Amino acid sequence: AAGSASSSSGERVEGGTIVYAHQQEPPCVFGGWIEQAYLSYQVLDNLVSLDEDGEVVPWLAEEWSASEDGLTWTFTLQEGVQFTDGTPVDAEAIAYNFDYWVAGGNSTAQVWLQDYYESANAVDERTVEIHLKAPYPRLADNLTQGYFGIQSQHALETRSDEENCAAPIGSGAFTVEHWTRGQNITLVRNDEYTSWPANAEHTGPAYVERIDWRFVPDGTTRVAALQSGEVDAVYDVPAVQWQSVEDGGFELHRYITPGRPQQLSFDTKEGPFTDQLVRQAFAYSLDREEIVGTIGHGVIPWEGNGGVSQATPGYSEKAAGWYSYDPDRANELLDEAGWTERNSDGVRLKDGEPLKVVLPYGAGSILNADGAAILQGVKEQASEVGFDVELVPVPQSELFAGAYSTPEERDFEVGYWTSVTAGILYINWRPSTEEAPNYNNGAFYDDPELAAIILEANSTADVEAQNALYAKAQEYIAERALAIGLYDRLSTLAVDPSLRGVWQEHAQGGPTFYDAHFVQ
Amino acid sequence: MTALRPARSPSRPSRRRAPWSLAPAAALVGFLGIALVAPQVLATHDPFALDYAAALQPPSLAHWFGTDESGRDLYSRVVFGTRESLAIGLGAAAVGLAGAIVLGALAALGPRPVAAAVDRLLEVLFAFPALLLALLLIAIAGPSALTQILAVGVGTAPGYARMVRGQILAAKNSGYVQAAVALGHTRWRILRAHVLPNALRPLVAVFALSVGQSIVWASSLSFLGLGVAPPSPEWGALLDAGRTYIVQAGWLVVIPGLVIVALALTATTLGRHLQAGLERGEK
Amino acid sequence: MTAIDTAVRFERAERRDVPPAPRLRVRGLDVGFRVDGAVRRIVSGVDLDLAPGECVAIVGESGSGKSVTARSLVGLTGRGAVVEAEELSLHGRDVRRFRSRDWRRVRGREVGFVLQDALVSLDPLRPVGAEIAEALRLHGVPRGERRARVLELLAAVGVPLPELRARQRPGALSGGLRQRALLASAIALDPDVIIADEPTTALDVTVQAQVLSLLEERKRRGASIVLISHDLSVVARLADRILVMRSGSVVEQGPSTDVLRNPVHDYTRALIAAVPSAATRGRALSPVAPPAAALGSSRPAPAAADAPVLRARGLVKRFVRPDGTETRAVDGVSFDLAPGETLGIVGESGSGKSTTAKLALGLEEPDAGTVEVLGEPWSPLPESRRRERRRLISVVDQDPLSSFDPRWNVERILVDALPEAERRDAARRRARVRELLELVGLPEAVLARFPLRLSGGQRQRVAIARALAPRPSVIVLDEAVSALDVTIQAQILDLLTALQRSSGVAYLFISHDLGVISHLSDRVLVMKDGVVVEEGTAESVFERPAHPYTRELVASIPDLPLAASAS
Amino acid sequence: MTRTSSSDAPVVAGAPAPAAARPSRLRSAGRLLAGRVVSAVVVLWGAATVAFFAQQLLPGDRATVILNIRTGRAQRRTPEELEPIIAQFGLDRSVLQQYLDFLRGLVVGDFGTSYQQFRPVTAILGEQLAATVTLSLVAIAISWVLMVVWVTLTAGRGPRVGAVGSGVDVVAAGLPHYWLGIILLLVFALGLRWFPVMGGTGPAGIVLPALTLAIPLAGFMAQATRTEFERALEQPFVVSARMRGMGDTAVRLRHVLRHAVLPAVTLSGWALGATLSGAVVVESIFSRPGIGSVLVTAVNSQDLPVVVGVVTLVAVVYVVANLAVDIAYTLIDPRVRLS
Ligand SMILES: Nc1ncnc2c1ncn2[C@@H]1O[C@H](COP(=O)(O)OP(=O)(O)OP(=O)(O)O)[C@@H](O)[C@H]1O
Ligand SMILES: Nc1ncnc2c1ncn2[C@@H]1O[C@H](COP(=O)(O)OP(=O)(O)OP(=O)(O)O)[C@@H](O)[C@H]1O
Ligand SMILES: [Mg+2]
Ligand SMILES: [Mg+2]
Repeated sequence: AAGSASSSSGERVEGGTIVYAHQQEPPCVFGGWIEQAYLSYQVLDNLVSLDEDGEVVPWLAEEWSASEDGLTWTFTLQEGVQFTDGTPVDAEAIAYNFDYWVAGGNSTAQVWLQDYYESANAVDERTVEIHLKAPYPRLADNLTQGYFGIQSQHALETRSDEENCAAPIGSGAFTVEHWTRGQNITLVRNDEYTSWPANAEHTGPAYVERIDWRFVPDGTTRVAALQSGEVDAVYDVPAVQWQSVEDGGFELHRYITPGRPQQLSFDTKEGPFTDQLVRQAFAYSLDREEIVGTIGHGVIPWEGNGGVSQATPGYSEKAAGWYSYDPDRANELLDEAGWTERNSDGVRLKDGEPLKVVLPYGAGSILNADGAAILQGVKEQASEVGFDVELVPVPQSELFAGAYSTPEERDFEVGYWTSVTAGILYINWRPSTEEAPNYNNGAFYDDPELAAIILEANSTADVEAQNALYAKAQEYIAERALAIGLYDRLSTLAVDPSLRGVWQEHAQGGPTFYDAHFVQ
Repeated sequence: MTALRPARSPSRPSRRRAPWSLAPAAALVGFLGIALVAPQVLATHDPFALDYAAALQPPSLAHWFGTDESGRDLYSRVVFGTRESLAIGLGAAAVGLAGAIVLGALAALGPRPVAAAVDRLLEVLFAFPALLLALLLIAIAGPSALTQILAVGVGTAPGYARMVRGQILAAKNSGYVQAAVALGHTRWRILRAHVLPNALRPLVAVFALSVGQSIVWASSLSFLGLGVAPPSPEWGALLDAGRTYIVQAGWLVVIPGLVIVALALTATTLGRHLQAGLERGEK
Repeated sequence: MTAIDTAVRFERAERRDVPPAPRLRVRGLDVGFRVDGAVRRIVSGVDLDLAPGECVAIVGESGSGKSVTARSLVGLTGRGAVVEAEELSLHGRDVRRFRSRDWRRVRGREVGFVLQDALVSLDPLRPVGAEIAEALRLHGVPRGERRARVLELLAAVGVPLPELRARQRPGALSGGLRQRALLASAIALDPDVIIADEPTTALDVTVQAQVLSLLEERKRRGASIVLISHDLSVVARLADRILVMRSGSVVEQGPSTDVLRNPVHDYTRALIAAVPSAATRGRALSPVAPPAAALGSSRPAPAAADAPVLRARGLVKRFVRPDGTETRAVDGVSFDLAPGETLGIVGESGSGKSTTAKLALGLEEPDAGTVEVLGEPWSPLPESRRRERRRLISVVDQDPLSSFDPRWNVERILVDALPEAERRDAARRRARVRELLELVGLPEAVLARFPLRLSGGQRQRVAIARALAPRPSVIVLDEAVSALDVTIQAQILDLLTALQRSSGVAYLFISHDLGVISHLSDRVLVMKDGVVVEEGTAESVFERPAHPYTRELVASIPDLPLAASAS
Repeated sequence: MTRTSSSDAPVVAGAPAPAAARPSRLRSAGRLLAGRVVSAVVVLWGAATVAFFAQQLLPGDRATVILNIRTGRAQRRTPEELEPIIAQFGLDRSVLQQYLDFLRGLVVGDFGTSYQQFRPVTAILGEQLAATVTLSLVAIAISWVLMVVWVTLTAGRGPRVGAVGSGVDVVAAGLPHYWLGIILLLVFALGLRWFPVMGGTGPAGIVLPALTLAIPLAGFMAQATRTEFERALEQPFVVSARMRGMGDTAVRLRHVLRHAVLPAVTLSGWALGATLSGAVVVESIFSRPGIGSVLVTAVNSQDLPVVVGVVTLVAVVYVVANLAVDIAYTLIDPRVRLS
């Protein structure tokens, strides 16, 4: 495959099948998992798209605007667009999709919208109005994520769950042809495609005939398959193989996912981390840059910010740099917090109780192997200053069953959350109340002050001012060491040189094959 | 005693020389014994100490088995992993055999309805792939060394239980039991003096075989990410962790795998020799 | 294929021209086996000539090297064998230089071999017809002719219904049929040398007679036969010359009548004397005196008029076979066994002898009929009530090895059989164990040994000692000497006689061997298909058999032209 | 002669009148078959029941699990969120009721609907079964070839060859699937590029996964076969075939092998189940679809209906395989009858 780069003349070849190896198979093509967002992005069109510079650009919606009070959004649709089942993409259908998401049709879309969304209604054929409970000036940005793909109302209403799960009907560049569970999904070109996003490189139907979207969980296998020419593109290149893939002449794409980075949130309700000093000590005890640098082989960027990743608008450098590696400081803080004794294993004690903290993590689901290795570094370094970190890999089944979800069971939460904006802070830090519990608040940190900052930011229309508020929230989190960043989640893509025009969409980093084509 | 030469006994006592195949096995057993009791004697490094500067180094004089992604010395980790790996293997074999003895004895000796029920149960359990039983158990109890022991033990018990049942039945129908009945011994005495000892004696060898098997099984679970928590150097976990680096650092997979295979082989070899010894009637 | 055919034909033509030299000529045959690196000599210095139409018999006790010698003649001595000979020729060709290809051409075509373990010498998974056809196939008989040849051969060896039998597997055939089918496969290509290793062991007398006449028939047709047997009466009927082997060497050889009538070597004499028969009753078979203890303090034998120690009335036992059919293994058997008496039960295989023994022992419950021991009910009792009286009736099995717990040494086996009181008292226990050993003539050294490490004779002695331990009134012996060598058998039979004399124990003695039965029994029961067809004193039954079956049995006993010297 | 032991064969002492006790062959065959079916049903019912109750023991609230699976997020849920799920799956009913419903479903071949895929379990399994069964059968076939060739070549050839032969058996049998798979992948797909890395279901793609399953199985079967082979080689009927002029290779192939493979035939029935276990690992290493990956995914996400379905399916496979083994056994060794 290495040689093919030089031998190719660059002439575009019509048609062909892209064999693409993805890492995880979702249960449905459309849904709240990121895997689903990636997939449905090929099949469904969104109202709007995010371009390279983070600007929202037209897609199904030609133009849009928010009302003065920010409570009503009006989207005007392109003309003459049809779903692949022949029904029109009209305002009615858009409004229906909003209601469908919020009712649970897409769990992630639901989480984003539920606290702001009021209703949607079709004004005329091409105009749809979205009514909000509170202003949300970054609404359009959020709608660029794959979770907000528009489906045929007719299909949703008349077809079974099973059918919509396996082959949702949208107006996208491809349609689902066949799903061989456990192996692959084939997507076939929509020859009638008219509704490409404004940031696409070409117009008209997609170049390639088919996409063979395979599921290959093992990273080594994916890379090997790429190198042996069995596949044309792979997702998620293991950091350790990055260099060799690059040396092999493959095109590498790296996308730092905006939103919440891979971070540790401390349990502020129960256990040693209720004490801010202890949290801070923990943060100081780590040389995260070294750990991530080694395990990530320079590919995975380390992240100091516990609120949002460096790719997120409104990212605060200050919050990121709050804690550097300073074991002396960590020791001082722990002494100050009363953890003065140490037992024979070097674990600090207070009133005879060891400084033991439980760190459960979704092994293989939320954290990949690199992430697990990084946590081992965390455990080892924290032990230097007297923490006894118990790593608990939790299988997905237990996570789904709600294991380690209460303050009593754990002292950390680890995980990420993709998002186009820093609005994610609201989801992660909104106080949990009796009537409106927020199980996404992994630190169990119910602080009206922090919530107020974030809420204000959410509703601030001016980008500068909004970002300043978001930054303030991040610093608030950093100062109190409520969460510390570890590393940024990446979407990586390696593409054979014979395949051109593959790009990572800018909302979540998924591969986009609309512009992809083979060259001679 | 007679003028004629007495008939030669069928099996001449063979010379008590350990066969060559036992030598490496014995050496490995010795090594593992030390690793079990005092790993620090054998280890060259702290098995948990990170040394990021020395990450992913191939085997060398300084690091006999190379280093892992965090610069930990693989050899020392293997040595320190012995305790957990062996404990899991031994524990699982013990659980499996204990369960097998209880079930097998019930199936062979229990009152008719009980025996029939246990018989069926064994067949049902046998129909389960062992790994599935293990997966279920881990799903119920969560992954840990203890669950792994139970899971592997429970997974292997039905197979052994069938064997135990067969052994007991064979002993029960043997000539010496009939002879004991003819001598007027009580059922209980016959059971205790003849049936159980003869039926269970081969299990010594089976136990050794089972330890090897169990370690392999348990490491399979670790490999599926359902084993002990990192950074434990349990061998299966080492393998699982090394999988990511297989292309760049093959030793991380090959060496722990070899260790597991070597141990399984040793256990098998020892088990076979025990078996053969028992069959020859040596004590 | 054709090339080989012509070559062979040429050889045969050539053979016809040479004078009738011995078909087989052996000089100084040494055979050893490599065991653990060292060579263990098994056969040394055997000479043998086999003239056309001659039958040479090799006799000798078990393990003397008979089979090894025979197998060396066809180059299949076995793994690890080292065969050396000054001369070893077949039809004048030196076979020492044969390569496996040459051997393959010779085996089956020039030499037919009937293996010792006849009952398992046919592949149990294949129809016997296929086995015979295989011999034909291997030596180039075209496919079309084979079937007819197979049926012809089966008919020739006297297998009735050859069409049916050819399709059946060995398991479906009786021992006699199997033996004949094996013979058919060995003579399929009409070899002029037949080597038959114990062709009649494990066969009922009637079948044995049939097989022997078959071999006689071949001999008459000019085949040379090497016959191996430990049974002198078989040898007497067929052999022209006899080789007596002992420990791998030939100790005596000569024309068969000479060897049998005037044995020169002590060993040959002992061998001949050891053959039990009606004529030997009351006489010791073995030159070795039975243990003194057994003969000592001779109690007067109780009169036969005493109340029977064992009484069976109308015993019936049915079995349902796996295929659902039913057999009456024992069908209305009644007998009395007086104190100090020996009741022999004889009959062909499957006639219900062992089942009768088990019913008597209370190891099986009869479907009808009763057993009484010492005048008290036995068979209808539940096991728990029988238990304390079990010491009255003991058993000695054909296969003592499997009746011993392999984990126990001799001492433990014997102690286990002692009555409770003796077992508890260490001193009495030791004394009694020693006494038992003395009774059966075993050295004390065997106490520490495990059954696997005992010889067959020793094992049987231990089994007898165990049977004696509870001082029983009756001992049931089911084929107790059938697996033993003649000489060992003789010792055991002498021992049994002596023990009965000294202790007055009664024997229920089961055997298919008429010689043994007539040697030992006071009275005889002849069984066929579960029914007692004839009963009476040994003399009356063997000398004046009334039932046709008994007559057939007695008629087929081969006689041994007994040596006058055997006194 | 051999003693007929009193409890090996099903002996009914004191059976009724002989006339009644002589049923026609057909009838006894029918009875055997009926017995087979009954015991198969018992096994199936038992396996499904065990799976059902094992899953009942799983931690966590079922409705939460279902919702979490569907949304792909692991978190606690409010009662309002859970209510529709509870209603949809009838989770408010008693366990017994659920069990009875479950059994009713089993009888009509309805395993319910996957929590995760919204599809009938039968459809999911139907799709995946072929891949796994193909893999298993190919693996068993390969292992037979490997085993037969290896044993025939090395068994009974003297101590040195024998030691090598049985040594290889033991090593092969002891190789863990996951490790062997990775090594094969590393050498033959990544290194030598002889086989595709992710073969999918094509013929080239099945070689390495099948080998991964086959090599340990071959070693395992070879151990049993070798013992029998060497025992059979010593059998008089083998010597007797030699005495007829048969060559060594012919003796091995025509006589000995047939006797020696009997234990391996028995093992093969068991192996079909065991390769399913292996398939879990192998399918993950070689990125193959199949029951194994369905199972892991289902257990991993507590997709109860799918798990129970897989278990029952495996039990069916086991029952069918054992029936096949019995038939094969009687074909090879007509002495044994179905019992
Ligand atoms: N393949 C072999 N390897 C080692 N020793 C052997 C082998 N075959 C036979 N022997 C030994 O050679 C001796 C003679 O055996 P052989 O079979 O010739 O005795 P036999 O006279 O035929 O006895 P039997 O009457 O019991 O058949 C025995 O001690 C036996 O153990
Ligand atoms: N437990 C049993 N189950 C079924 N059939 C049996 C059983 N025991 C004996 N038989 C059958 O009963 C018949 C008589 O058997 P038995 O063992 O008493 O014969 P035998 O005269 O001792 O024969 P052998 O001389 O071969 O020992 C045989 O047909 C046998 O197959
Ligand atoms: Mg012999
Ligand atoms: Mg008998």
